Amino acid sequence: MTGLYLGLSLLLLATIVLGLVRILRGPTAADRMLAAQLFGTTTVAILLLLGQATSNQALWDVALVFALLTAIAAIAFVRRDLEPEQNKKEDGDVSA
Amino acid sequence: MTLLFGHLIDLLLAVSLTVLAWRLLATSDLFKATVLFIAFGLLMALAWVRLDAPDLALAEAVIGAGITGVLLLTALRHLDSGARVARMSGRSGRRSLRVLLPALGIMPALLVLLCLSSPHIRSTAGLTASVIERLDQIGTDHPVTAVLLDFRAYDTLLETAVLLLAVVAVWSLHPVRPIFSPEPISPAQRGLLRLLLPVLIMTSLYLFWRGSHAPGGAFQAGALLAAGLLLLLLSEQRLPGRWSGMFLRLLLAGGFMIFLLVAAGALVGTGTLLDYPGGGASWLLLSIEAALSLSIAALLATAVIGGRPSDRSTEFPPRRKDPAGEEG
Amino acid sequence: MFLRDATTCLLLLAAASFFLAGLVGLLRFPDVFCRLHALTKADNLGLGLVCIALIIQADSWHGAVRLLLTWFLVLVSGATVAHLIARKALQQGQTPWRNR
Amino acid sequence: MNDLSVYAAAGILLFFIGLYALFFRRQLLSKILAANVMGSGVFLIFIGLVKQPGQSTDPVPQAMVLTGIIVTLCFTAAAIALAIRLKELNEEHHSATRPEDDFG
Repeated sequence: MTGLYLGLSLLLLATIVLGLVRILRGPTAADRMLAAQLFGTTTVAILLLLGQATSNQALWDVALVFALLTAIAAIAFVRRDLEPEQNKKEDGDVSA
Repeated sequence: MTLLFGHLIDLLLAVSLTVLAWRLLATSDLFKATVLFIAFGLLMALAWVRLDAPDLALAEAVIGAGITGVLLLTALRHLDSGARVARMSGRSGRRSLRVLLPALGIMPALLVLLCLSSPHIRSTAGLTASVIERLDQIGTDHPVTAVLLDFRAYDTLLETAVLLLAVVAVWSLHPVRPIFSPEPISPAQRGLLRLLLPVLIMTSLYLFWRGSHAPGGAFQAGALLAAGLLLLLLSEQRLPGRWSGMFLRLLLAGGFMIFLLVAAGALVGTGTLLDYPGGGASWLLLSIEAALSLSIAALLATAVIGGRPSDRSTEFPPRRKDPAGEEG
Repeated sequence: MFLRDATTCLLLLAAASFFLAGLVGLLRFPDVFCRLHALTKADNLGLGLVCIALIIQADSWHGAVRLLLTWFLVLVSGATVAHLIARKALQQGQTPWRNR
Repeated sequence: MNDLSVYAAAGILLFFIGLYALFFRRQLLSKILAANVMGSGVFLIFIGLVKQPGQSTDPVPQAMVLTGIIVTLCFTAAAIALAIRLKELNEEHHSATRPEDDFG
């Protein structure tokens, strides 16, 4: 069974690594943030599997903490204030 | 089979950490670099798990993947287009730095070879045995907590001082600005907050309690609380003006002050700084830990907000005025 | 005993296929709004299957409760974040993709 | 060769990648991220070399790295505050030297 747990966590890690392509390519900021969010879910699954494989209960705590905080970066992203950039563009237009 | 999968996980993690670091430092798109850095934090947490250090994995999960992301995303607004090093001394300085390039290539290659080839590099037994041997004299069962609060209490004391200094430095640079957009937040986000926050506080207490005998403890609990505070701030909740004065400052300095008091008390009582008396150690450690947790939560959250509370009558951090309201 | 292990195996294999589907969606779907489906559906279902597989193996009730709590938190966060990101993308003026 | 040495090796590479970026990148935020990456590299070397296969990790370096992770966050916050201040001062300087832009 341990082999299966480790094998599946290896597979999930590989999906994270391949998913990095989406962050690198974008094209929009929302795409990148979305990919990072997806990695959070996958990481939780890897932690649960590794915790079962090594029968180390502390890893499930780490998974729980990850589950609590997967949303925080995305929330910071959507609450981000984009005003100054727009102002700058308007200023540029005026001076041109 | 099991061993092979383990090796492959280690190899894949190590390679992807390196590639990720290279990509995130090579890009000039700062938003992309930030998101890559959040992913880097996730992989670091997994690396700590593989290295059998769940304490570090907990801290990295909260800080690397959570709080740093918020810090960088809010800072991007001010740094996005400019903020380069001035060009004046740049040219000649950079050219002379190019002399270092061969060294930057050869040194890591040599070190990596050394690290991978030599089995003797890790021949020492380490300090695990001596820590565990003395564990029953201290009021905790978890070796890492014992090291943090007893054997190397100097480090921890000075660490809290460094955190306090960092907040003082941030506060001395500029008054706080409104950090988030004025548009109304989605009701779904408010609902999520209402659901997450109680669980988050309970988890923080749980980690605090676990710290006495298993991975967890004051630092991780404090960092998790700080993340909860940031989650509140991201959802339009603010500290009222009357709390951002003396109360906030006491909270920030509290952990350091109590730790220092205990250290001084030990100096008077036993003649050695930070040498806790035998019987009361457990109780003392617990009170230090509680004060440290609250202080660390406040320190990390204020450091991320950036900027001192300006006026006693306003909220902290201040609200941005709605542009539509200004026009009308 | 054998039945328990076999069920866990099956559930984990199913979970793997969902995670792979999520990856394919993330890489191949044409725009943000489509890719959000990969986030909210495939991966959360995969995580759920992993949780159930591990609950079958769990020997204590509090371990099982922790697993369920973890899944629930990820599910709620995932759904909310998908909504928030889609909202932000619409506000920034992205138009959803249409197959012509 | 030890299976966990790969982490120490990755740590060395992270340190040097970070050092290179610290020297040659212009953007201040990139430099701050570079310092963070260098820190992570040092932590990885520290724990990767200490870990003995089959034994639990030595608590002393763990405690030191735990301290380090938290201090790194505060360092980052202070450095970002400095960078923002520097940018503000630059902008003030530019608008002071070229006043016609303000009226254009």
